[in-house]
Amino acid sequence: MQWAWLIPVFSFAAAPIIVLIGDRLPGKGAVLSIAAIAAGFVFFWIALFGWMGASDGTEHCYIAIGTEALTCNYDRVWFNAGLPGLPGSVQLTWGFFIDPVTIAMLGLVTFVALMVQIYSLGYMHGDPRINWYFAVHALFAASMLTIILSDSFLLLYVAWELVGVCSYLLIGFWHERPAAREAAKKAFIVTRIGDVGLLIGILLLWHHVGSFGITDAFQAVQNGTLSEGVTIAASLLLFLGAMGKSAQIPFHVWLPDAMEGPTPVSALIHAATMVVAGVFLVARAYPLFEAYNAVPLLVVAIVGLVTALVTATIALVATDIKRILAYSTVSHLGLMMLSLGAFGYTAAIFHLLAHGFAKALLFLGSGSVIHSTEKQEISELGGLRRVMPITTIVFAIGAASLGGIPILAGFWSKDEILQAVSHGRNPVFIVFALITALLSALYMGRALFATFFGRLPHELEHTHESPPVMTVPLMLLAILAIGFGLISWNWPGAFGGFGYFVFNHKPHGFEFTWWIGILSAVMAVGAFVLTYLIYEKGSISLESTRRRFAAILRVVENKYYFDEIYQWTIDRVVLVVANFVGFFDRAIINDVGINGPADVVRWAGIKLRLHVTGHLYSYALAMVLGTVGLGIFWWLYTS
Amino acid sequence: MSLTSNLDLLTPEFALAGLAFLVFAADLVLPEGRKNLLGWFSIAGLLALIAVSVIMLWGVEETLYNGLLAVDDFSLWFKVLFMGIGVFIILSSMDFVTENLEHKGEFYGIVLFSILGMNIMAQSRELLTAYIALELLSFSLYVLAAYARDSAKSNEGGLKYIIIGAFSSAILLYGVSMVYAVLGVTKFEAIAAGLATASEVSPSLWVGVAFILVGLGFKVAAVPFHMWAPDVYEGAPYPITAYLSIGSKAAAFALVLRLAAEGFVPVGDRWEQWQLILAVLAALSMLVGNLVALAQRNLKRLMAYSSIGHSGFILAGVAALSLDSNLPSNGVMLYLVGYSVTNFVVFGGLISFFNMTGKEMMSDLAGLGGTQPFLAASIAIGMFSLAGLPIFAGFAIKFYLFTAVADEGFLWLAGLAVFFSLVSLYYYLQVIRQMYIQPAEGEPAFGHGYGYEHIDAAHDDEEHDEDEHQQPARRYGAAMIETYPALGRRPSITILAVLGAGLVAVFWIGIYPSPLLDTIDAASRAILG
Amino acid sequence: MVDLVWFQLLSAALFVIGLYGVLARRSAVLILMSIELMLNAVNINLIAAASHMEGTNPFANFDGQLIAIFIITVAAAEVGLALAIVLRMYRSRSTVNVDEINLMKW
Amino acid sequence: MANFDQVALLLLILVPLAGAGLTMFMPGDRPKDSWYFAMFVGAISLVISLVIFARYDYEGGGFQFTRVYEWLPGPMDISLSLGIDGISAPLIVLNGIVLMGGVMISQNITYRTREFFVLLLALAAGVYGVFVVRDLFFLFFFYELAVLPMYLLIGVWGSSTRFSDFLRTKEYGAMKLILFLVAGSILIWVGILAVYVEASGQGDGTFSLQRLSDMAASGQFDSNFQKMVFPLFMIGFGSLAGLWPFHTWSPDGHVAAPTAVSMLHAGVLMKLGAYGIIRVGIFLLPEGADWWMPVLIALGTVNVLYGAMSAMSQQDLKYIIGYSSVSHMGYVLMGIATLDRIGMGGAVLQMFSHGIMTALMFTLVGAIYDRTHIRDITVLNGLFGRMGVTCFFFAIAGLCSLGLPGMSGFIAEFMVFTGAFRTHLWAAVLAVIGAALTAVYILRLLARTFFGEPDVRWSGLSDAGVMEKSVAGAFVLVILFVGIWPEPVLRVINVSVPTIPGV
Amino acid sequence: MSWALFIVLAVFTLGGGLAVVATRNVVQAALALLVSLIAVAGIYLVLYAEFLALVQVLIYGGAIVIVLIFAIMLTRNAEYPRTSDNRQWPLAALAALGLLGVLVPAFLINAVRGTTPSNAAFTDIGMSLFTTWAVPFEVASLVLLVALIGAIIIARSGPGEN
Repeated sequence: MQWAWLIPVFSFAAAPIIVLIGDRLPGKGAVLSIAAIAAGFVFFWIALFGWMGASDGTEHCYIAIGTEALTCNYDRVWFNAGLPGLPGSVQLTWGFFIDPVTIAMLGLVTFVALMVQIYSLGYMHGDPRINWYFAVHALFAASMLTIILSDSFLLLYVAWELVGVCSYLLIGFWHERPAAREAAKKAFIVTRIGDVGLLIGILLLWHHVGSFGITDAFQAVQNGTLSEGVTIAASLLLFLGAMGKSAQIPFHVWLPDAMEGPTPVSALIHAATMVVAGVFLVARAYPLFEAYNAVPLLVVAIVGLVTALVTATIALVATDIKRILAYSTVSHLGLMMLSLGAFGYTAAIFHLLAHGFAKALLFLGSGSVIHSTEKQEISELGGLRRVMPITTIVFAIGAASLGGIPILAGFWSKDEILQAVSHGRNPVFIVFALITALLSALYMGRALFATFFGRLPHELEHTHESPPVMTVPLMLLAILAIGFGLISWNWPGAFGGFGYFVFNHKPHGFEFTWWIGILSAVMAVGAFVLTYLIYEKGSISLESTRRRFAAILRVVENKYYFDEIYQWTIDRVVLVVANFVGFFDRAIINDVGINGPADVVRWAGIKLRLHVTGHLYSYALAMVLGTVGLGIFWWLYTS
Repeated sequence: MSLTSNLDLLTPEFALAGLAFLVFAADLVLPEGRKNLLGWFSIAGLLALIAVSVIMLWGVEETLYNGLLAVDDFSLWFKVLFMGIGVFIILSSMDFVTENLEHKGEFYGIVLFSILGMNIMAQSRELLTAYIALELLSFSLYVLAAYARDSAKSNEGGLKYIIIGAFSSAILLYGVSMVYAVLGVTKFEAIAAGLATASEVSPSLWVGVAFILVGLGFKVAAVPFHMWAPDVYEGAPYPITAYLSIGSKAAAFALVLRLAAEGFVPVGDRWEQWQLILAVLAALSMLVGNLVALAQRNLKRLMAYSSIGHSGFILAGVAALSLDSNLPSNGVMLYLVGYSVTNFVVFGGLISFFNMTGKEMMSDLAGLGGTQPFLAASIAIGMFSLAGLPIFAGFAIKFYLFTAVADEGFLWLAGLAVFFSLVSLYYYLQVIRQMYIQPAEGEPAFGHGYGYEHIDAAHDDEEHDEDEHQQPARRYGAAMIETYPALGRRPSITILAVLGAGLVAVFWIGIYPSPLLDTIDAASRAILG
Repeated sequence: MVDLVWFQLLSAALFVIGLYGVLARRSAVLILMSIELMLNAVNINLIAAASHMEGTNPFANFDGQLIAIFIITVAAAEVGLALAIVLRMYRSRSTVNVDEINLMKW
Repeated sequence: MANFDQVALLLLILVPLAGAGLTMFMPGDRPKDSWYFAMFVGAISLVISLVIFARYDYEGGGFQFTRVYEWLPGPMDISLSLGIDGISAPLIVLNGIVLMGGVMISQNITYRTREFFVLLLALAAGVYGVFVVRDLFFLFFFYELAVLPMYLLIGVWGSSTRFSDFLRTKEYGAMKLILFLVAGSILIWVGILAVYVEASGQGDGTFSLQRLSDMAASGQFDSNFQKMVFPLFMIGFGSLAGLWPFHTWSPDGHVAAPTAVSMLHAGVLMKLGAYGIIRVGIFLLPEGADWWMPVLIALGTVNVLYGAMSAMSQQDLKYIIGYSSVSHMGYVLMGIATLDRIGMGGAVLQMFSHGIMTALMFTLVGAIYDRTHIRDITVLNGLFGRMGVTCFFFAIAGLCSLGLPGMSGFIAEFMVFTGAFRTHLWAAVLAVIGAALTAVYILRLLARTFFGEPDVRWSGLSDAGVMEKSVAGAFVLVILFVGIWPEPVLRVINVSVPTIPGV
Repeated sequence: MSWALFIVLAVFTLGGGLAVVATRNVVQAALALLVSLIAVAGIYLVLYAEFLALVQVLIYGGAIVIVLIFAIMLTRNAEYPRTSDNRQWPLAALAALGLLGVLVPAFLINAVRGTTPSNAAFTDIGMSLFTTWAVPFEVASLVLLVALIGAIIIARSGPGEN
């Protein structure tokens, strides 16, 4: 288990090698990247079994304060800030720890990354910069794994930023397209705003804790070193970072645009892994959030709920298949946040995983569609089930899973969340959460049926199924999307269910509240039937509904004008201020403040030179005046 | 002891006078066109005299003629300096004299007389002796300033110089008469004793001292007695401009130093009161000299104002003189040497340029960096040095002097001096800019034209690049050579000698002035004890 | 007896008159004359001081007289040289008026 | 090696100085020879600086390689006293690296090549001098020596640019730069004089930094005196460090300067200012420093934000980088102003890091400008297709600039933030926000210049040359090395930071 | 007696001086100068400085004024013999009065108390001139020499002049 640090290191090592000599490697470096992540996947199992075999007494392992989970911690010195031994100096470490959340996330990331990279072999085939693509992928995987493993906020931040950059580079992978270029920039800057909060929060914790260690912070909360104000402020600041990364309102605007990147990238980074880093962060820092009456968690819950609801409505009207999925991602991230905010720790992690597999599947499925048809507007698609059966099936599985069709993974995880919300928060929350769940099923159904059912457009008749290198990962993911939910059950034997693995404070078994389960199942099935009728049968027309809600529809179709507000802020506030500063610098500071005195001196010189008139007598006069003056002063100054 | 028992100590002076007479005499027999020999002869004589003086007078400390003259390290030091200046001046004027002046022979003789005057100024310890020596120098300079008889500017400069000079002598003498009337003495030491003990004394004594300072202030071109300087500098033949700004100033400061150190500084409290007045004069000189220089376009005039500014700096050192410390007087002397050698470098270059083109405006220098790299580099180094930038003499001397000034409690004055050094940098840089950056007549500037207006031309960059990289650009300032063929030739050997020696000195003083300072310290001890 | 101070006042008056002449007159020749007046004022001052000088024996300190002799000598030389320049000036510019001699200024 | 230690620092100054002198005698008609020779000199000085750095005993700390050469004994007490501590050691390496890089990429200087390298080497000698001397006089001497060649370097080899509504000639840039820096140095000069006078008033007039700082440490300097004099050093050195509002020379100078000069200028010269504040200001006037630090940190914060905002509004590549330098030097100033062990270490590391990073940026901008003759980011577009390597390196520089972990910039800025967090919370918060603003303009620059549709105008463009690539590559390696494993540099810095009074 | 003589001489001295600076006729000015200088010689006599009086008459009266008159003749031009003051004469008057305002109180306050004037022997003066004052004496001769050579060089007609 002490070798778990190798999980990211494989990929870290692969990245520069691919950049430097990728051209000469097999598959232009793709093979190396896949091998690295595959090795990571293997080591994930080693770590898993290592952890399972460890106990409180094992070296480096202990029951962590705050999470009450068995945690194994390893670290090495990175660098010293300040002279070691002197007060006020800080020793920074490379360190990782392994606890249940880490292991769960490791599994998700290594597996999905592996799938996506294999899939990319097919999807990106023939791209001239494929080595670059895989290098960044490797770097991303490595950084993401580092976030998960990190035992200190600092290292977490380091990796956090690195995944941001990888996201930037991959969104802008086709940088010749202005849209991609702008989307990449937007993604980076918007998340960066959140990162300001994150960094300040980390520094704030450090300032009061004296260390960047995550468990150290928990300990400080436990023993009261961290005051209530600091804890709440730090939690909220950390949550700010999480909001940026996990695209919570109002920072959600970058994620739909990020779909300009290659679809596998969307699947990996913008659906399954990176965007859940925010959720992960909140989960990781949960002891901070729930300390002192859990005030920050209420904020988390509200933000999560609002995000989930708002973006679900947008997803319902979006027309681009990837954007539907993107908004759905945001919505589900919101649900996870809501769950965390409602003390549904386990549920959130569970949904994170289930959603990760399902959403990766959906994206890769849509990628398969896009790869084959080179279209992504659902209005231009339809009836693809006839030409792309495998894709249709796996996409349907993913959609059904995410839509909450019973026994699929999504059903269980969503149910867990709803249950947590109904327990943990005010009834208002559960009402809106249920609405979100309904909407979720609706847009999933819409995406599924509008794309794969209905009439096959003429020009798509010659479309072919994607190659196996793409469909095999799809199928593997589909298996998880179907069956993953079962791990939440209370199985007999050693594994008592997910609630005994990932938990907050104390393990708990599988719970099922019948009314919620039945209600959500009915809603999900109903939604799918409804969309089936609309898009496959065409027996229900939406035209009258559209007309009736035209005004609301316009607002929703314009994504609640978030982009416009941002644009306005940038154009009218940021750029104006920047231009003003630029102008101020040139006109006031430079031309007035700097050139001004210089000009005054020169002007003084030009004027002053007139005193040398060229007339002898004025020279003599000056001398006389000088003489008189000197005589008087000499006299006066002599006592 | 007879008054003249140690008359041999004046051998250098007698020999110098003899040398001058020899030059005058030889002038009569030498044919026109060989007059340069007189210059070489004078140089040889001066060099020999430097050697003789150093060998004979090193460490000697005696007075002659009842204390009218002093033969000490101070006077020796200045003598060597003055004769060195003489060597340089003659070297840098030989071409000029040959080409531009009549009466070539007498020129050197008069220069030698002026050096004699300076030497005696440095030695004199009595007002009248100092005055007469000063007049010997002044008369020589009047003549030399008006030497270019056919030049209206030279005439005008000479006339202004002699009239204002005579006027200032009258004021100075009136001061002498007042001091004499009150104290009954004219020797510096006796004046000091008189001033120190005077109480309930006629204030005409103080006014008299002020009048004496007016006369000396005129000589060093301190504001407000400076206005003659630009005109005379501009009118005078080029080497004489150099001589005025170097020799005349150094001699005047030698006298001021000795007068102040022996006559005023020992007075104690009163000197401390007077220091402030001198400091104000110094500040005024820096201000006016450096500000007005900003607006100058004529190189000689520029150098005139610059020399006024430098007078201010040196005067600051004089104002800081004190019995406690040799630093201010060391600083003044070091500054004088550094300033002299630097100015020789600058003027050597400018004179050579004038010999080649007959131009003396700043704008005429455009392209010199390309046509005459060595001249341009010398002028540039000189300018940087004058501005007080390091590696060159200017930095070390300014640093030393200003430190001394600050150390004596005139931090504000030192700060002002430092500030005006900055102002001066601007106009010195203007000259450098003309030589290196400004396009010469009829050619585009290097580096222009890659601006935004050339965006459309970006597609033919390749050709551009070809042009630039393959064919070496036409030599900078090449058009100037066509106008002035002399610019294409090497500067003459005399100028090269001046520049070479000057540059060595500039770097030496700038990097390691310590040995020089040892001699200066000895000189300071001679006057300050 | 006439006190020393009267001679000094006389010399001051003469000095100031000469000084005014230098400042106010146009002709270079007249300016030179004014300078002569100033030098004479100096001499009056010197000689008066010398002859009134305190001392053990009368006129012990006649340095003033000697200084005056030198001043007279130098004054003569000065006038000679100055007039030479004035003549040269006159030849080239046909004027000796100082307010017309301002080729160089600023 | 013991013998080497004796003369190492002297060599460090003399090698480039002698190189400058000898270059003067290179044949004027064979510019390549001068270039080769300058590279040779640069390489030697780089090697010497690296050896010195490697041989610096980071456990012993303090001043090492010390040597004193009498210069002017007596009341002035000036001596060429050499020695480096952990603060100057990384900076001499920085200078060595940047100088070498600057010389290497100057192969395209075909106009008066010889003179160019003479001045460049003289500048480098001045910079080395400042970092290794321990005497106020010589510090100032070398400080001015480093400033002096800038005028000609920019004036002769620079370029003028016409912007839409104003014109920036190289003469203007050069003149402003030198007047500004000398204006700063007059404040320093006055400050130095004041310190000397104060010491002399204690009966111990000296320019020796060692003795002066000993006096300061033993509290011999009056506290009011310190408060009065410190701003002279702060503003004087600060203007070279780009302290707001004395920064405007910097962007204008960069715009006008040729590539190598911009590199040295932003890379090393600006660090002289910050170094001076530490070495002279804080060491000699600890109480004054303490008293003025709130002001300095406020100005440093303004630097960070203002520089970033200004950079956002610029269209010229060099202006953007110039203002980014202003912004980044703000972190250095903030770090110094924290007087905190970590913050100060961060400031020193930021000097090093920013030096490399900005030199890298200018190298690449130079490469772009040489090929396109355009620096306007609204006109440049989609260069990636043609200049992939340049773009890649530029992206790394940009990411370093915006504080991406794994790059040297992050470590340094992070340390500054930590330091500031402990002492001036508000400043730390603003600084972090400034780092986010950096992202805005850097990404804007990258997006505009390199990404986007490839333009037909660039069809004939070649990528950066071998020299440029290798220089940039080396810089990138340094950035990454320090970013990933800063300990070798930091342990040297760490050992000396606590010796700074007040830390 | 000496008072009367002093007053008369002073009147002539100052009157001559005023005439020099006030008259509009150059020749008259020269003559007025002569008057003034002779009167100064008289003052010297009052002060028992006979030698100086002699020198004054010889050099000033006999040499300088003559030279000046020569110069006046040589430089006659259209406005001769009339000349006037330049434009700044009011300022000049103010400045001159100002100086007088400094000098007069300077002399009057704590005025120097002199002994009775007495005679100095010619021989003493001569002795002193050639012993103590030998150097200034020599230098003065060189000054004269330089002035002489200079005057010749400057004033002598060049090849192209008549």
